[in-house]
Amino acid sequence: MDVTTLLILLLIGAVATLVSGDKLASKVALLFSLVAFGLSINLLLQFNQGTDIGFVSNWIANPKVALALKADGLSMAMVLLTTALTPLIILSSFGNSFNNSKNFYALVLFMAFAMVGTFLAADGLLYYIFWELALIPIYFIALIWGNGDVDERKKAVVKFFIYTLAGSLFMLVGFAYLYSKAGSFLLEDLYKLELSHCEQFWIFFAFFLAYAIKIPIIPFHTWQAKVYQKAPTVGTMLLSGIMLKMGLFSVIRWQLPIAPDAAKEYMPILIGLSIAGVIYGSIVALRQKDLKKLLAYSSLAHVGLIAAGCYTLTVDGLNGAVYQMIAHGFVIVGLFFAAEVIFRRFETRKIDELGGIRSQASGFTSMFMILVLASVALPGTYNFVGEFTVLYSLSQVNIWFAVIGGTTIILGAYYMLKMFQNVMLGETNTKVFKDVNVSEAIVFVAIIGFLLFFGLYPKPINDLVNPAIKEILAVINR
Amino acid sequence: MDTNLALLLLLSPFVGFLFNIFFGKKVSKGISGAIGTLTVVVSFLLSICFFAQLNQNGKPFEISLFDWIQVSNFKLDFGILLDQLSLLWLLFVTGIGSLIHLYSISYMHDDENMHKFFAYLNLFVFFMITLVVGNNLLVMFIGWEGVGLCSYLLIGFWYKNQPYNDAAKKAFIMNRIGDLGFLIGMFIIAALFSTLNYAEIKSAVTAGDANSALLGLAALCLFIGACGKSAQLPLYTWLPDAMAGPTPVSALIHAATMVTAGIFMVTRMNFLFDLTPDVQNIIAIVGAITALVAASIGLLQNDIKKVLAYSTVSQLGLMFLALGLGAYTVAVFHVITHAFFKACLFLGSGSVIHGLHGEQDMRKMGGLRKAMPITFWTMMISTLAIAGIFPFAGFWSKDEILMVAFGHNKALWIVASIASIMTAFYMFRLMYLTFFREFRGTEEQKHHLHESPKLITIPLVILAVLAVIGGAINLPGSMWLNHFLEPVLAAKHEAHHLGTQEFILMGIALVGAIVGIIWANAKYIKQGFVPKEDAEIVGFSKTIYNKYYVDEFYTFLIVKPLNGLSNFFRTTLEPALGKVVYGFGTVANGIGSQGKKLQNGNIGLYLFVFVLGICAIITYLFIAQ
Amino acid sequence: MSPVLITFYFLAAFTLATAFLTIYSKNPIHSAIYLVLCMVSIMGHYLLLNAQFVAIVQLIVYAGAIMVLMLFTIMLMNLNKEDEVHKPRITRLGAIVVFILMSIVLITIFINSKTIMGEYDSSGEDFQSIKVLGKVLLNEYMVPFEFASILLLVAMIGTVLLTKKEKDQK
Amino acid sequence: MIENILNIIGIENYIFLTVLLFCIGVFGVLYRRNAIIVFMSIEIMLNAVNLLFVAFSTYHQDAEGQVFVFFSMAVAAAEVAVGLAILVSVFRNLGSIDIDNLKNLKG
Amino acid sequence: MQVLITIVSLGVFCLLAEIFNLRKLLVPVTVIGLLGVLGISLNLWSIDSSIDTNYLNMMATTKFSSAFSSLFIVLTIFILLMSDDFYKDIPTKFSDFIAIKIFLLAGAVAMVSFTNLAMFFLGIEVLSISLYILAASRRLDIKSNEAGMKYFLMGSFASGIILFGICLVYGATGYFNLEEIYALSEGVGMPVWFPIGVTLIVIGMLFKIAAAPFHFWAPDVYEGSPALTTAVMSTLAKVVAMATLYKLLSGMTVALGYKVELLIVIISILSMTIGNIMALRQKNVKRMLAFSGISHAGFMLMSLLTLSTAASTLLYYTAAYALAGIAAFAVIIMVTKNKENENIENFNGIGKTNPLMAAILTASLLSMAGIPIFSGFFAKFMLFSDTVKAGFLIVVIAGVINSIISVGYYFKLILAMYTKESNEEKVAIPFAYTIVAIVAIVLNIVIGIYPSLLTDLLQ
Repeated sequence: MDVTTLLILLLIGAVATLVSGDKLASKVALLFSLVAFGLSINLLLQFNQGTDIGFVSNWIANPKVALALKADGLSMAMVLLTTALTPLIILSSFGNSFNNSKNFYALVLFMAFAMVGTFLAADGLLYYIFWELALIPIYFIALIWGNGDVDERKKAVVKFFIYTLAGSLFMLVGFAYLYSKAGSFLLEDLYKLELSHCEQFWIFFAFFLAYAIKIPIIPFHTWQAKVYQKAPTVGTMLLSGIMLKMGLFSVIRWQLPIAPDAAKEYMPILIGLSIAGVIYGSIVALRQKDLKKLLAYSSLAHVGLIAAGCYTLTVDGLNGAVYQMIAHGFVIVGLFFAAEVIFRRFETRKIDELGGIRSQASGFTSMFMILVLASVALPGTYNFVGEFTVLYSLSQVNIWFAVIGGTTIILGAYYMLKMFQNVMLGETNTKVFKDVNVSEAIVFVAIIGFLLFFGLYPKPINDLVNPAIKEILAVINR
Repeated sequence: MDTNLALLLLLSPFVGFLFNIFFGKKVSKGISGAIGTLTVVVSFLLSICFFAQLNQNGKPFEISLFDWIQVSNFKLDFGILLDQLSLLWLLFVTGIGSLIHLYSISYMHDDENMHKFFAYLNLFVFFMITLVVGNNLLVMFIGWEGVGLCSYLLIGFWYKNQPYNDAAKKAFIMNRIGDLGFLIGMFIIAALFSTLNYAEIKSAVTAGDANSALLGLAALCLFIGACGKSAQLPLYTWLPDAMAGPTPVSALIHAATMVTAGIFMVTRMNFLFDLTPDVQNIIAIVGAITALVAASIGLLQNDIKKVLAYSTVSQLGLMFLALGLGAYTVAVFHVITHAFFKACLFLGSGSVIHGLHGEQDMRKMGGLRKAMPITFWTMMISTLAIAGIFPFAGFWSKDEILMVAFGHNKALWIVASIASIMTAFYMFRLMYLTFFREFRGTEEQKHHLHESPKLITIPLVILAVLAVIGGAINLPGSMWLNHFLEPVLAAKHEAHHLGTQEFILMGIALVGAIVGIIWANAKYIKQGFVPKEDAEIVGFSKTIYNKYYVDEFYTFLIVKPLNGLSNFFRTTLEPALGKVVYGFGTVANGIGSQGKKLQNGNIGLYLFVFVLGICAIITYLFIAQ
Repeated sequence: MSPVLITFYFLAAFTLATAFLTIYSKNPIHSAIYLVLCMVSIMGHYLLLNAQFVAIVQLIVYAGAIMVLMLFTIMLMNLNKEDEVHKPRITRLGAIVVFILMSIVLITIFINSKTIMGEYDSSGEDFQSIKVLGKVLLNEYMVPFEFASILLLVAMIGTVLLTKKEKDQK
Repeated sequence: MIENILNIIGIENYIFLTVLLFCIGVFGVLYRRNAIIVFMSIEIMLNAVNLLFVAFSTYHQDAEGQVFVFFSMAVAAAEVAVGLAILVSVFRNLGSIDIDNLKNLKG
Repeated sequence: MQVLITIVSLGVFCLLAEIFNLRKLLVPVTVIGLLGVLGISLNLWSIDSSIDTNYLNMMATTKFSSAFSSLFIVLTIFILLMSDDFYKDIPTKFSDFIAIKIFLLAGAVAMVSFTNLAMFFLGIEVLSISLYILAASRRLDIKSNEAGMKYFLMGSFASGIILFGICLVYGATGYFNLEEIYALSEGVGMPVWFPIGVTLIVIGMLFKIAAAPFHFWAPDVYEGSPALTTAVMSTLAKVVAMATLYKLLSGMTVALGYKVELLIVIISILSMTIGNIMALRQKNVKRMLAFSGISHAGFMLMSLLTLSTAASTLLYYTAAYALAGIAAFAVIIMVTKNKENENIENFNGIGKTNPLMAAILTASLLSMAGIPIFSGFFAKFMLFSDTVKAGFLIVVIAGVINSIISVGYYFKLILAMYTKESNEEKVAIPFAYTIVAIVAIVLNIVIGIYPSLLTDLLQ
């Protein structure tokens, strides 16, 4: 068994969901996503036993493109993140009803398929194809099932699509150039390339544009908040939980090893930009009036830190970035879900209009609280492990990076707690807030359980990721 | 076996937390409280066991539970270290913790969320134990942040009141500023020594192969962390606000235990600070100034808990003064005695507030001596202790600090002495306003005046007793504490020999305290002065009463600009950035609109361009060279 | 100046003049007539080059068929009036400029290029008699010849299609 | 045995003539707005090219050039037929054959 | 050659069928016939091209010509399938339309198989004249008239230019035969006539593929012509012209000079940019696709920069583009059948009323925009990749920027389908359109998933 089974399963899942009809769609999708999760666990076990679960086959002769899927610690970690979050995300949507839900869930599964493909692909063009494929479902999910005014949503979503596409097309040019040099798109061949200084510069920034927009790093983030706000929460979760990580993952997998000299040369600027994103995102989040927008900006701040970790080019930086990706993936999904839970009951996301929920729903409050705390990286949560490692790596580069980047723990606490206070605390709200039901609780508990468990015992993830990162670093320092 | 016991010691309060959070609502309040208390008592008893064991064999107990965080140059395990310092801390944390839990059963009995209160309290004890017993800085950091979290939860316990929530938030964020310092300090240490384990750092530091400038920076950063947690200048403003929480919380967290974490940490890392005299100086100066400033603010506060809060800040300042002067044992000594009498004072004030159904303004109290005798007497003892009256516990510990200060720097001594005099003054002011003369509250309150129930008075009595005899642990002469802590302190401190100078200093301190008391007596008993209403306070008093406007200053300097910046970013910069992106589209669309005019349907024009194109191409290819 | 050359220049001047007048005349009928003259003068060129068959075909096809068709159309539409509004001045100016430009450009190139003066091939073989042309056309150029019939067929169908009224419509 | 006539006239002269004629045709297309005259201009262009074909045919002493002229004429005839058909239907609908009036489609 | 003969005889059959009143049989028979032709064309694959010299070097069946001919045949089959319903209201002219389309195909096949410029010229004229007729074929529709008139005037002007070019090439070489010309093209002492001639032919072809600055006719003509004709023009005609241009350039010159390459770069960038930017503000879908076609012409021109190796890329690109175009037009014709115009508003809400059609149109637009897994992506990618390899990074960057712009207007249509509310009842879709749309888009996706199907053909 190799990783293709996972991809095929997800694709079959998407098709099965499509044909299952509107009533069954959500359940079928959940079933398939759970099976996919089980399968990926199984794959992980195999991988840990040392079995090669990668896959290589020729696809196109000219240009030479191979169906190459590589499973190393890094990609397995990201695949597991995807397959673990997908059932949660699907389950989280059980409280909503969608028109044409068969299309909706099929798109969700299809997106999971594309994202898993992106994480696994070891051939540049295949990777690019998956990368773009992931964009289409989210476009339709956000466009058709989104909320708010249609025209505004349209504007935001189209901007998002064009903007991210614009970035990735430059990456495509980069790949085309690399292909002309290497004669192949295979990762290993690209790693072997000896590019001149100037070439590295252009390749690096072609890739950077794609990733900076996707991640997003300021000032390329302008699409983010609006789309998060307008997309249905499932879409927001997919975007923030997994899709952003595609960009960060790609930085580690593709950008840095292919153009290491450029990465080294521009490291201070890149880290500076990323950290500026941390501060900027945090400050903008302070005064947000919309819950989802606030979370979007918090996400901007967090991924800025992750990106900074990636660009440190140290073991800790890359490791920490991966940890933080996973941690952030879970926590942001949880937070957006909390926002959705509130919306289901109060039909608003305006922070001003909320408040006084705690006295009515203590269970929800506790879970929300834990998620808030995890997002501000309280020790004991997995986010702390990630943030600690990343900040540590920054301190190795320059202690001031760590100091400035570290302000996230202050500002983050500030805006998150402020939000929590305004949303949850205060006099009992006049509207009735029912505490979470079973399916909602499962989602929260799963996320919280994950974050707390690995917060105290991060070793398994560490052992999984570390060898792969070391390999990549060896390529970077070749 | 020891491992299991140590784990039990650590996890027992956590079990209490889990029980209370999940089942607390289903069982009766009594059971909830009892379980909460018992779990802490278990920890206390285990601490005693370990303490006895340690006393017997003198060997610290250290185990590693599991691998935790691993980074490039080192690996950290989740380890427990039970040595002299941590056991000492454990003893009074769990001991006082037990008493306060006991106290809370009665105090919080009327609150609908009592089980949560106990849950949080247990969680706090758990984190405090973690903080204390960790064998490396990162485990300490878990506890460090954990107690901050519990502090947040407990300050905002009455969450329906938004100002209380503000206070909670403020406490958390202020602490986080310190935490960042702590983190950076850790990073530097980790980078320098590739470890965060105390023992390993210690051996590396003493080997002396580190860059002293970086080491100094690390120490400074750690001290910033301590400032946040222990409410030193400039990060002290959260502590008075933290009085929004229920009184047992103030007693436990904001007087006896959590706020001393900074002192614990500095003591823990004493070998590091010993190598960085510049940082030590900074610590001493910050401590002294904090002591003075906080004491001066305490002079005019009218909220009974605020007075105690500023008193706490002031006393913590004194402790840092001692730390900065390298007198770690002295600081620890004061921490312990302070824990006794300050906890007692807080619980006493809680008893008063309980008796007055929530009234905290001293202007509306008075004459409670009769109605609440036990409360009065226990508080009186503690007040005498804090004022530094012989032979109460506070006298010994504070006196040592003053002596150390005198030995190093006279200016610091003077500052500390003034702070002590002020302390004596405002504490007696508190006592006079609360317990003497006639009652100034409403008739209805007067009618209901009564002594608090047993569960409240028993802890008071125990703590009062400790406040009397607590000084015994480090009496000049025996110096038990000094000897006990010797293994964990890098440099040996010369024991004080009681000479003439020392006696004179003791005398001066005592006289100073008595002067403060007499001053208070004169003003509030003889003259019968009652503080004026808020509006009537003028002049410098007003400045002091308003805490030197430090909060306002911070708001003006940091919060406002931050919010302004946020608003600017949100309303101006974000749309502008967005427009830049849209700008490309707008430009393209604009060109498109203009282009439509060229495509005007006129076939003559089309042909014209066609021919021009031909001419251009041919010219370019065949004529232009 | 050989007589041949004089004839050529005369014919060339005549061709250009009539071509120009075709365009310049306001009355379409006059234009058509000038065009016929132009065609005829081109036929003269063909004859000068001894391309007799082409010359005949030129006369038959152009002057005979095409021009008649055009005249017929002009008459049909009753366009034999000088009622055409001139294009805007700027357009006419543009047209003139382009005309001059294009002529200059093309002629410059041809002047600049190496001219092939002197002896031309003169194999003396017969290459342009009807006999030879017929052989070439129906042997080598058989396929295009047939294909040209498709072209004409298409044109025929098209013309019918464009002008025929739909039966089913009112 | 006839001498190559181009020895007397020179192929350049034919080229210049053709270019001028062709340019006059182009000029006509641009200058006039009467569709029929535009057709005629196009015919002038084609005729110019035909002339050059024959000249080149002589130049190369090769029959193919002249054969091509036949095709070119066939094409011209077909084009004129179709063009006039279109013209007629335009005239029927629009009542004029002024090409400047064809401005429904633009933008 | 067999291909051409068969096609022509099919055309003649159409004309005869009308006489015998076999109108109903027309489409089935021609489609089956064309499928047979397709079979022949593919069968010729195995035969070595050198054998097919019977026809006096007028035409040669090479892999290139067979591949492109097959593509044209497939496109024509799609067009014919749609004709049945499209010309329902004018049955008397039905056979004429079918015949013209088949002759058009004959012209197209001649254009890619020629070895003699005479065949090329006749082929392009057959194609053009057929298109003039088709464009003007709505006799009573003033827009159709105008489109036909404009197309005719400019088209015959362009024909004149091409003819002049051919003449100069002949003058320089003395041959019409491509092989001879190719052999001579490198020779010393080639008069300047030759490059000018080639340039003029190329300019004429640039007009046919609607590359800037010779593109002005395209939007007007596309808009005014009947939708099916627009489909022919934007898919078949453009593809034919592009293939022919490629064949001409690669057949007449050994290597392009630097200046020429630079010129191609400029024209390519200009076409892409003008096409895309102008398309942004269009309301009429046909007009929008016309501009989109202009930009695609710019893309296809890139293949001329790698003249010696680009044949398979060009085949792939044209196939991808044409299949997407056919699918898109099938939907557009269906949607705007009973409407006055083809404005975007007519597409409002199809996503709900007719999800299948909306999905197909979306897919074809995404393909044109170059989103993977649709073949449009690979097409663009191969083009970019080849061009980068040849060292023309600047065109590629311009191409990328233009791809981004293009998404803007493709999405305008998609947005209209999915986010606007429809104000109409669901209409029944004729089966032919559905089948054409589905098959075209499926083919598009299939070659997107297995690009080797096409790219290996011309290796």
